[in-house]
Amino acid sequence: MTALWLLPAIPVIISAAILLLPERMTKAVSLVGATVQFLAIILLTLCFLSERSDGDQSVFLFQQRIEWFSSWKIGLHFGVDGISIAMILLTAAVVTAGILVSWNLKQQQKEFFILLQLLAAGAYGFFISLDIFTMFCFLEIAVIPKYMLIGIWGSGKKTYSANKLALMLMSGSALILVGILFMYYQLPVESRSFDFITMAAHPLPLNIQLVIFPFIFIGFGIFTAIFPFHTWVPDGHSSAPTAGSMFLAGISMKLGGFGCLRVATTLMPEAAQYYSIPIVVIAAIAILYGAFATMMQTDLKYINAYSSISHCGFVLLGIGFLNHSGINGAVFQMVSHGLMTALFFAVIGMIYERTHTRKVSEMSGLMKSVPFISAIMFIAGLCSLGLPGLSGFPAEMTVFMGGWARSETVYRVVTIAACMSIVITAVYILRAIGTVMMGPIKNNSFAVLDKAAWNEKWAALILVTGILIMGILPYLLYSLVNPATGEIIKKLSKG
Amino acid sequence: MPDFLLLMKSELMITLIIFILLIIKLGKGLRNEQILTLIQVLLLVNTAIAAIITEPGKLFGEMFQSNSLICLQKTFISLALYLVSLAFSGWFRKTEHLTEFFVLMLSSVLGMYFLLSAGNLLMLFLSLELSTLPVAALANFELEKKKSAEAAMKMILSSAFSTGIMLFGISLFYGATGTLEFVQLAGAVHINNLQLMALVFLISAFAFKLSVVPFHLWTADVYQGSPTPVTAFLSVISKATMAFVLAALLFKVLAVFEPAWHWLLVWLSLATMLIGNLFAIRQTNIKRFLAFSSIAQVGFILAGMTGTAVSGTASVSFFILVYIFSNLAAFVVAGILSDQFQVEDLEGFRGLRKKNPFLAWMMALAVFSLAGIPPAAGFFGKIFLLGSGAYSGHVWFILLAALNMVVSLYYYLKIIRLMFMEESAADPVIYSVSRSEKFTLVICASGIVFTGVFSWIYDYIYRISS
Amino acid sequence: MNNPGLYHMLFVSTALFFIGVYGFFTRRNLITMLMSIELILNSVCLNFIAFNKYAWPGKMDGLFFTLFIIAAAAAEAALAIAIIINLYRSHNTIDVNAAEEMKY
Amino acid sequence: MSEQSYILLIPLMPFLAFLLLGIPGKGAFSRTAGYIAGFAMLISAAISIYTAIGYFSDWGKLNGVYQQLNPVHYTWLQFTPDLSIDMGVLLDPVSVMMLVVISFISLMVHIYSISYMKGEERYNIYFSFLSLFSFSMLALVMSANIFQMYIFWELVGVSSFLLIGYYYQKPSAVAASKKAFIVTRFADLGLLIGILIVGFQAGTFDFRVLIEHLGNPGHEILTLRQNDFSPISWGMLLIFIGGAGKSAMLPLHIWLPDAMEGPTPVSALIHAATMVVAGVFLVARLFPVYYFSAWQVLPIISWVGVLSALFAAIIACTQTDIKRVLAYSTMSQIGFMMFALGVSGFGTEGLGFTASQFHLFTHAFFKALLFLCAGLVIHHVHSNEMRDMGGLKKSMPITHICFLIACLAIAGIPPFAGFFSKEEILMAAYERSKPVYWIALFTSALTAFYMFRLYFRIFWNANPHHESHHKEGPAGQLFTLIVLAAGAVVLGFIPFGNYVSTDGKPLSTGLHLVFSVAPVLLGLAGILTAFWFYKKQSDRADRFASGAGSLYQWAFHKFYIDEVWLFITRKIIMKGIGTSAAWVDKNIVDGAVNLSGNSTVRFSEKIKKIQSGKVQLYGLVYLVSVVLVVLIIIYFINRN
Repeated sequence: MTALWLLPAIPVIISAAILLLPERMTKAVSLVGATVQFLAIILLTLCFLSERSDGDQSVFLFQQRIEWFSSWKIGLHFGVDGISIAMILLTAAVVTAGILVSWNLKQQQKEFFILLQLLAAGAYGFFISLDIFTMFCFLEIAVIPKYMLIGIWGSGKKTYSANKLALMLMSGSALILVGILFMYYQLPVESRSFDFITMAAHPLPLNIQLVIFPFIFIGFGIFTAIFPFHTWVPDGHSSAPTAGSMFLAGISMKLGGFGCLRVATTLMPEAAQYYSIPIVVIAAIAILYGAFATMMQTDLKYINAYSSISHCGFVLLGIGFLNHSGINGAVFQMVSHGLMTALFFAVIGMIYERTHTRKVSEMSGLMKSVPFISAIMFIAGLCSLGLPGLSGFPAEMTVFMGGWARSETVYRVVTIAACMSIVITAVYILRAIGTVMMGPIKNNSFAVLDKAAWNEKWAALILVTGILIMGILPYLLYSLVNPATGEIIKKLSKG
Repeated sequence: MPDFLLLMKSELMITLIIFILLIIKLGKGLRNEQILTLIQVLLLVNTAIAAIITEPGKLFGEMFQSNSLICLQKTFISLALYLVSLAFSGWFRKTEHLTEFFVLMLSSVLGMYFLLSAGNLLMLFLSLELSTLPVAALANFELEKKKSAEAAMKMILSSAFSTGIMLFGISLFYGATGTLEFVQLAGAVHINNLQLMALVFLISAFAFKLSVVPFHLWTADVYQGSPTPVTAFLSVISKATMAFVLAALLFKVLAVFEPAWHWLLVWLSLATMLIGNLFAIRQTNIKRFLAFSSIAQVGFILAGMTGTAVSGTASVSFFILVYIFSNLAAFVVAGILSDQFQVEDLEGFRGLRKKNPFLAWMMALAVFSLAGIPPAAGFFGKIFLLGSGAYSGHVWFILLAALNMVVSLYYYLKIIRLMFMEESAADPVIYSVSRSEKFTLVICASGIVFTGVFSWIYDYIYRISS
Repeated sequence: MNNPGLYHMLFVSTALFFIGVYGFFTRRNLITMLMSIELILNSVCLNFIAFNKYAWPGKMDGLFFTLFIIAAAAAEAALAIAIIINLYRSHNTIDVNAAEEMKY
Repeated sequence: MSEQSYILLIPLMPFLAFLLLGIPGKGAFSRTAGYIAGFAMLISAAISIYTAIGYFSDWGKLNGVYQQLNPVHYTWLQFTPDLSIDMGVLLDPVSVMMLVVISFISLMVHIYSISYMKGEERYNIYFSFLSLFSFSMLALVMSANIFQMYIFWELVGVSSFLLIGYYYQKPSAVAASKKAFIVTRFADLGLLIGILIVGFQAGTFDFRVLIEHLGNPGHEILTLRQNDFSPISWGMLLIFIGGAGKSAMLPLHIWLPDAMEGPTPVSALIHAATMVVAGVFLVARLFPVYYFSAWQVLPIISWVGVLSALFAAIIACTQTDIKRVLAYSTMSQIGFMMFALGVSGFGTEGLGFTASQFHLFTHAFFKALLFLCAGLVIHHVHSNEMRDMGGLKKSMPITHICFLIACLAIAGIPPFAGFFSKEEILMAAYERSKPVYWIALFTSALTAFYMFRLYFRIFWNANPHHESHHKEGPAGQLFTLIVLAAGAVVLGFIPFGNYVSTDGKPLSTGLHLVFSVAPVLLGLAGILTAFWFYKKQSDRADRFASGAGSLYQWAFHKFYIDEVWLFITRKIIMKGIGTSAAWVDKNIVDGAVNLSGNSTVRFSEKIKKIQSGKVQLYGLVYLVSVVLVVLIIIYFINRN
């Protein structure tokens, strides 16, 4: 089972197929492709679990290294641990849902779906790469499709948002680039390589770590909307097309968190310890600040975008705690937020298609005209405010646990501050949902809207299933992620 | 077969082509199309010849030298030349002095070949002149255009001036060491005030040709004024040559002065990126735009040269290859626009996606490669340049360079935005693309895509440059 | 101090160089500018000859170099003149300030 | 898994009903939904009664002490090696008693609703929500792990939200549901943090271990009782705040009166009998911990409880919406239970504990009864307002009788159920804290007064409308009334202390007739006053009210606490923090980003003059820079 390279390859093949086949087959091809991918990944997960249960204790399974730029010791080195498995599962779900949601897209289908596939390819490659250069390459591959998606198929001040997004993300990757180049040159000459394993084998001296860590952490942090570099999020999410927002919030914000975890924290544990307090403080600020800012938003997409800032704060918070349940919580939160926010954006898209507005104040009583969609939106909302039984709850609780497990006062204070956000979240979610779905129908044109179509139902179903599984049986994800976290913790405690 | 035939194969081939063209000119029987086809075939052959049999050797004492790296670089240039001859066929067909044009261009290329193989300061000077002067004539090729004349004037005067400065430097070196041969020179020079001065004088000429800030001022005007093929020639081929030669000079001949020119390069490269970007941001004329963007690119080339000899040479050569494809593609699209609608303005790109998707996507690919976005090869080129530069361990330097990549992205995205995200007010006219242009674009595109992904290309360059 | 030495030569050539540079910067007439460039080249020639005679009497490189410079200068001048004439056709003047249409 | 695992069926049945009725969406089972849910409830009620019998008589006892059994248990989510959320079942007298109460009342409410909600468009949705609530409430009381309890605590909250907002097109209902959810959520924040603190102090979330560690003096975690607030005390205080939120104690009670926007059966079930007593249950569940490790919190609990009781009673005297009156009376009664816990001792002095649980038990019945009767009345006159009512005792005799019984019960008139429980509470208060006792006594008098005010104004004096020909409500509803009324009559005679006590050992709760004279007399006095005021149309009440003056006004406006909260949320949090955060984000953070871009562009505009277009200047720049470079290089090279 060393065919990991297929993961990024399949989307490329799909897009090639889309390119060659006539336009009317585009959707079918991409949907079939995505489904195949999804199934393949589920299969992969099963293989992974069976390998583990057979007692294979190596950190990364199914490793495979293809020499790429031998003069730089760059290789296409793939391998998965529990965290990457979780991430690619999330990606597969979101991709499939996204394709389903954008089913009745009219203009420039070919390009749209090819870009979606490229984005997916970037994400898959990023999550499974064990070579930092390759990782970085995939990370950047995923950026420009977002720009195009927003700019071409977006709405509102799309070009401004697209530009902002591309430039801020690219600044992030510029920082990352500087970081990894200097990490490379810190290795002893004979073993200079971008390979993750090699780098992990030669830990950097502390003073070097202290210099490089901020570059890489902030760089990846920008991708996951670290405060104050989050302003690409609201504009980008809100002017993107539905599938675009789903990918953006569901997948690409996770790239950042994953990178912070895999590259920054794992390769520079001492520096992580050193910077832990600033990280958690910034994260807590992002959580509260994002939540408060959300309360004032009037556009559904803006509401969700700002709440994403708040929720991704939990990811950084968990990472900053640097202990077992903190990092578990971060991963949980990544998965949970990915599913939840993708679902939310999907629903917003469905509503927008029918009402042609996203202003909360202009909608009311939609529960009567579109019960299914409203129910789904309800689930998404409840998940986002961390209701038990849905995915948000275990994630946030695990993060809090991690925070409380650190006995220093700072961490306790930060944790309490983060806890406060659950109330604020409840406030804005209920305001949004209450206004949009409940109450009398003010605008008569919303009295009769056409019901959810099959593709929308399926898209919602996929994501809701994910949310429920994670919410009701969190120990599945736990058993998947925990060993990988253990490895990271080992490094941290060694450092 | 005497080895001078082998070592000088490219030069001889070019000379041969020049003579063929002259003869054709005498018997004026052929139409432009036929001549053009002939030239294209010949240039293709030339490229092939440049690629094969690449063993090292020297001629005329130390005057002329060749090795596999130099042959490779000549191959790049020949390839670029061939692509140019293909790309602008529309323009070539219209011009009435086709043969003269190519005679001039080829003689300039001849000069470049000798420049690459030069083993002696005298040789260096002569070939530099030979490569420069015809281009000035080319810049003036559209006689009826005022701008063309102005461009030519600016070019000839400033390049003559720079030649003067360089010669002064050479004379100082001669005075200090008494030799002109690279090999002996490399041994004889050592750091003192006089020779530092000579060094700067000498380098400044190449900085000028390479349009390094602050010696870049002629670039934009000349690019804008000259006919598009000439601009492409200048910005792709001549720039490539100069980069190669500068790298060779610094790493082989003037290695002694490394402590001096290392910092010089660092600062010059920063200045070049910054100024190039800042000026490119607000350009509206596509040629000026490309001029400044290529200046910014040169900044990255210099950054690559601050590394070790091997990685520096390798990354520079690789980047040049990528740069040839990307920049040429951009120029081809620009040429098609200016050719068919006389729009030299960025506005010409507005709504290009609707008018002609093929062109739009080709341009997008080129732009992404120039901006250094994977999987386009430009990404790898830039990263390797910075990687080579990072060797010397100035974090701030690489950081600023990387941030400059972001700034450059800003104006490259401007083109993308115009092409894809904005509707043209005028009713969409369909741009027609001739077969040879399509062919060129496809070659460039595949070059852009595959040069990076196929790692053996870089690895090969790396191997032969060590 | 009766017969001139290397330094006199270098002094003259340097002076010549800067005169040329000055001319290049101040003259408005393209032809004159061209001539000043010739001055620069000549100063370089003078340098070479001087170095050759005083510093490295054994070798002939300097002299050859000088010859080549003269030849190249001639070619350059010819080309420049041609361009200037063409400029005159289009602009009806050979004042350098007339030809600064392209800027910024 | 032990032989008691059939207990899982108790919450499972309503859950299945919820799925079955909920998933098909609006309109399915439009006729049968009520019967399906009711049947599920019937089963779980039967099982829980069976369990109770079994527990109290057979396997629950181990040499005379009721055990805390943990038949089902597995790990749901691991945090740290010793901290985890477990899913399990914990059986002890309190939870068994709660099981019976909840499942039984819920069954009654289901039966009542079958006819009451007939013809609703979202009939099946109503029942699915009801089942969801029953499921989460049952699971809550069975929880073996404090975090598990928190989970179902939240679920209860959301199902209450759903049910309050059942008439989702009524703006007031929507507002009420949101208010209820957010206020309780705010309290839950305290609960969560408290759980974190206590859990980490005790090193576990499991109730049994928790009580084992913090709930007996012998354990090493307990340092000797220090007089200052230990972390545990803080944690337990926060947990109590969580409970106070759900149980509508001061000042977190504001959601309860509004919650009456929901359908009346829902009010009966959730906001009278079961959910609102969750707070009492929580405190009772953790009582040993409070008593031994956080004894500083107990006075706070008792004072909050008794003040809420008094406060609510005063307001209840002035309200005119009958459901609101009932809501405030609920709050007042829960206050009784709370302070009973607060004043309770442990072991043989654990009278307060027993009393409060006893009162919880009885109160569930007669309060549900009151609400259900009110439901019938409201259907009858199509209004919640007292002024639209009156003289109904002829047109609906059975309702009248049941309502009277309930009123007598709640007023603490022997031999009705309320008498016994309230008696014990007062006794416990009397033994341990006199001021509390006096306030409580006064409050019970008030209770009698306002309940009978309600009674007389509904059923006596003249009917404002022409005599309506309505007959009694449908049989099903009357049946439930009668059953509950029977409960309200007889349940008081249960020797409760034998079953429920702090330490599982039987507790003798003798009845001191001497002691019970005062409360009963006061109760009768209250009734008579009400009779004098309200038996027939008169302005006595109004004259008295105007006499009371501003106190009456304050009470009528619920002491303006709603307004205070409104000010805090709207003005301070929303306008203050929220707006400023949004502003900062828009103008400062985002502004900085845009500024960086614009300034670059503007700078590039500034420097364009460099490219002057004059070839001579180009040359000049060239030469100058060459010279400069030379000088700089020479300088640096020679320096080192």
